[in-house]
Amino acid sequence: MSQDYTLQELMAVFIARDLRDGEVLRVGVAMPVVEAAVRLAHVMHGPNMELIFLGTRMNVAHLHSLPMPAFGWDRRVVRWAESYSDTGHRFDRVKDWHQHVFFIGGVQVDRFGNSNLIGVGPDYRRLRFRGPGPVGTATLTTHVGRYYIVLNSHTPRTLVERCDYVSAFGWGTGGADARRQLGLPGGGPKYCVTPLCVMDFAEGDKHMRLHALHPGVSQADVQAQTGFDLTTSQPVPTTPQPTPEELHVLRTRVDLAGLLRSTKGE
Amino acid sequence: MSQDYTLQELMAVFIARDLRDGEVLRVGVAMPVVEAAVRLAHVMHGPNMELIFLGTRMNVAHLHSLPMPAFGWDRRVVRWAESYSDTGHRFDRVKDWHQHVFFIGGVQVDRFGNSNLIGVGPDYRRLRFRGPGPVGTATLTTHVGRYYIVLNSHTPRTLVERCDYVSAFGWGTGGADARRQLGLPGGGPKYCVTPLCVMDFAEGDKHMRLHALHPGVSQADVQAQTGFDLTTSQPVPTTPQPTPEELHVLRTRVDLAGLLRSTKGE
Amino acid sequence: MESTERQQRILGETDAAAWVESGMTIAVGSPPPMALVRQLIRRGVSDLTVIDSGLSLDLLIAGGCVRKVVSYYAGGGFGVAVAPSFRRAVEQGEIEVWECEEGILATGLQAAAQALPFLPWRGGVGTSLPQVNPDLKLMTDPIGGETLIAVPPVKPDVTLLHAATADPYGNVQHIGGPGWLDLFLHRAADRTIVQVERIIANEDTRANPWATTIPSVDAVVRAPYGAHPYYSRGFYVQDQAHLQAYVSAANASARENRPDDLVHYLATYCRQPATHADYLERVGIKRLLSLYEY
Amino acid sequence: MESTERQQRILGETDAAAWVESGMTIAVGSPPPMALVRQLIRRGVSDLTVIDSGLSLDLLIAGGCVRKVVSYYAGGGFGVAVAPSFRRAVEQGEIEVWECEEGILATGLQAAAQALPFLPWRGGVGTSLPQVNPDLKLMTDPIGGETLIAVPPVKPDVTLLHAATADPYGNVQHIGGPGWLDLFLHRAADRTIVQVERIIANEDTRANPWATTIPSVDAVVRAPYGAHPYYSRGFYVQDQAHLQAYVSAANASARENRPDDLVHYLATYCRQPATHADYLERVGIKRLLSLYEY
Repeated sequence: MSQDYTLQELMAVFIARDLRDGEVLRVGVAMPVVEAAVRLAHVMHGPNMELIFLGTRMNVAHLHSLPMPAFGWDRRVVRWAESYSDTGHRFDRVKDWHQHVFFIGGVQVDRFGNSNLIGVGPDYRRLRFRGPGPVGTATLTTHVGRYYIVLNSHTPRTLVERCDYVSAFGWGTGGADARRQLGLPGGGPKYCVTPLCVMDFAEGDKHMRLHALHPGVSQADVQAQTGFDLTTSQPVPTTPQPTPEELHVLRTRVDLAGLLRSTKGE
Repeated sequence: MSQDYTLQELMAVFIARDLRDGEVLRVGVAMPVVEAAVRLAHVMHGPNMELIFLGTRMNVAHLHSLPMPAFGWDRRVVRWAESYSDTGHRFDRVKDWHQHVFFIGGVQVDRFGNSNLIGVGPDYRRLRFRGPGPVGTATLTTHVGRYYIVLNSHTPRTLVERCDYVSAFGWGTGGADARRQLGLPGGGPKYCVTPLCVMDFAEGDKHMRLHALHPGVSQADVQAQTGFDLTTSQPVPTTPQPTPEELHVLRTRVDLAGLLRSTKGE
Repeated sequence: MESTERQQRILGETDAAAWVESGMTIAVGSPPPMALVRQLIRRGVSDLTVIDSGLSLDLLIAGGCVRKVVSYYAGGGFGVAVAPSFRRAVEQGEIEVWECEEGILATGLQAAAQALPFLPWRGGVGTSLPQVNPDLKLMTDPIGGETLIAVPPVKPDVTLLHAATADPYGNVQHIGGPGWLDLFLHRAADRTIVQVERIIANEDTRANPWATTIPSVDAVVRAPYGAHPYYSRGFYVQDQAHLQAYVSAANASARENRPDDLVHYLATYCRQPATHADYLERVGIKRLLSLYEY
Repeated sequence: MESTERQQRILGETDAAAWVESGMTIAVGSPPPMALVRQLIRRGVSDLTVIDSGLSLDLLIAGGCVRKVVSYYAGGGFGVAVAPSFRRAVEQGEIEVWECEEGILATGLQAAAQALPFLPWRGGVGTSLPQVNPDLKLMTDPIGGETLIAVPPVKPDVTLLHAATADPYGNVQHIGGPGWLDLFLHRAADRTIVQVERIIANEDTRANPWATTIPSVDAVVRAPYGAHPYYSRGFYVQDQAHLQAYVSAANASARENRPDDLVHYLATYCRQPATHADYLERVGIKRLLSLYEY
């Protein structure tokens, strides 16, 4: 393949296109693909989006460039604020989160979109791998209108049959009413976006299934790297390629330092 | 009698003397005697007191005068703020209220210091007299270190055997552990201050009893105006008179408009 | 809502007040957004459940808008122990009261804001509140076994607030802090309308984002002197004479069954003026200018 | 405490850090008050239960201060998925984890602040959290019968924060807002110590009281550049090179069992400098001045 965009750019553009104007986008730390995607959507087609980074709320559609931070914490992000999310009471208007969109990673993600940031190993007191912890994902995934699972790697260790621990409930053990039965008001995970493909959740049983294959990736490639049987709705389309305009905006107004270009696509 | 202070001034001075430096004083609306008392205490002996009025927190010991407001709501009070109490989350650090002091009135107050601001009449759906409602008194009296019941009138209709409704729990049906049994962490009412006298609560059964008689008032006068039997610890002293200094400070630094002087003492 | 520009949220007072329909639950902040309150009376909205305190509540009752009051305080401040129309209407059984208390109300509003079916509160344990309001349920805490009050969500359809300023996108800033429960009332509500003394530029908001007390409210209404006869911190103080006139009229109607003055007040100040500006003209610019803060 | 003058609350860094005794529960805000954190390591405080996230937590663990972590996030930001010393110590079973999550932690802190024996929260229902942390109890809500998590109070003995400024009486103001959970950590704590870049006059506080993010903290410590190697909004950005050096040393110790660099880091930056000023001298003024915000 000879496309001149990277996988990370492809992923960012896919996510950006799926975000709608007027939505509130909540982004945590250390997710450069997502940081780029929400900015791209905001300047491309989301003048009424609100971005929530690190407890600040902003709309920056009027700015020519929205550079990504080298790291997420200091004043270079919060300078854009119009307000602090609930004046330091970050969980005070949860009821409105049905308009909010969130993004989550995972040490493990299972076939029903449950996510594990706690750790790996059968004995919680003696984990083989200790993860970073749930951050705010249990609460956010409970309430937001929908969320995206975004992974940096697609391997059988990451995409597993069943999470050793669940720190964010996706569709549990399956079924379209799995969340309603537990009283979780949020809409659950919509897509799982990885370096190989995009997956969604089947309407009936909410099993993860192939939605789109990144250019040059086959269904067999994905299955070989996935720890559970992927159902599919054949034929699986190819993930839409970024347009020249999208790449131009992404590179000249968002990802000025080239974080997403640092490794080119295969 | 020929004292040149009013009953309201006497009451304010009594309360002011009982407040200790370092305490946090929470004052609601429409209690001029209390408004004066906390200011007087603050300038006389309380440089570390904090005053909480209408959601603002202040220390104004450095000011020459702390005039009382004609009404409590506008900027003329909040101009003194150092902060807003819990940034608009007024019940967020309740655990610290053991250092706080509060003041409460009542449509009815009963022999155990329970207070009723709801109304009078046997049928809640058809009250004979509808009161203003509990304001924040149920919460504040539950948690503050101690509080004062301050009444504008002392009659058998106000001081009753048993409140028709209880909107702030004092000592319930009596007993030193009445509050502990309910899990109420606050210290309960300390004094009930009226235009006739000061009453406290007996150590054992927490029955209201005479603590001090205002000058010129007899025990019989009080009992005649009280709807329950007042226990006493004889002999009942006279409420200490304001010193010239207290009156001077009260009149020249606090009650500049003479709200408490508008009716002279008998 | 695809659009190429960020959409403003400035609404005319009539359009904004039209969000409130008869039968709804509304919350009114502090100081009360009187321009909007008067609009409701003028429109003849009825059967409201109202979360409000003080004399704006009283006026809504006098104006015939109210079926039920979520009540924690219906006094009138200095000199008015109980709001007169509230008192009369409750004693006559004309309106229903959902009896609560400030901490309990804040808890119920917080439960609504946090999408929780209840929140526990201690204040009120031992009182008559759970008896007179059966929606407040005594519960045993599942960890320590203590007795608490389970407060259900209190959820306004529309919350109406008054503030100093807002930008065109609904970022509200106060001078001298938001009132009593304003932030709770906003967070719990489906929609919030804020009337302001001034609309400011979005750049002014960004100059001090911490000063944004409420972000992204649903509608902003420009209403200079809009809290009159109440105060608006940073702008003017309360008009005591006007309030006193209202209280006298309401008292005469409630206690002495002489409703003429109250009917006249409602006609003059609420029903006849077609706009807020018309109301201000009746009050008179000299009176308004006399209400300076210091 | 009778006195004729209002008492100041400014404390030296050593006196303030001495409030923390071995075995206590402490909370550390964001950005972490590194001057105080380094003091704790220098004093050899041990057996702490720590509510903290990120690399300040990691340093406290590496410094041997920690017995238990109230943990919701122990990543290191970009490029460091899991804080290395935290990961090693947990995998080795050397420290205990009270597993939670940001919303659950905020709820537990709120319960402590409100003197409640529990508060309910929905986030976490359906997850493994109630299994791996038995203090989180599933409960049935007494009003609607829904399943929620009952979160017990989380109560620090001492909370340590970093902020932009405070006046001598403990009124704290931030630039760019307080961190993550700072306000929750303060409200829940028995005592709060705030280190600040600058001490300001009380008159400056009064000039903008809404900017007071935390009133009346128990102690104020002057610590210019006190958050280094972290950012302090309004003053300086993060020192990525310094943090990277720490992460490399901690990784070498944790993953490759080569503890020399970490021992050296702890000695050089935490144990040997007698004061925060001595630490800054080791970092060097040129490095510090290079960390300007824009």
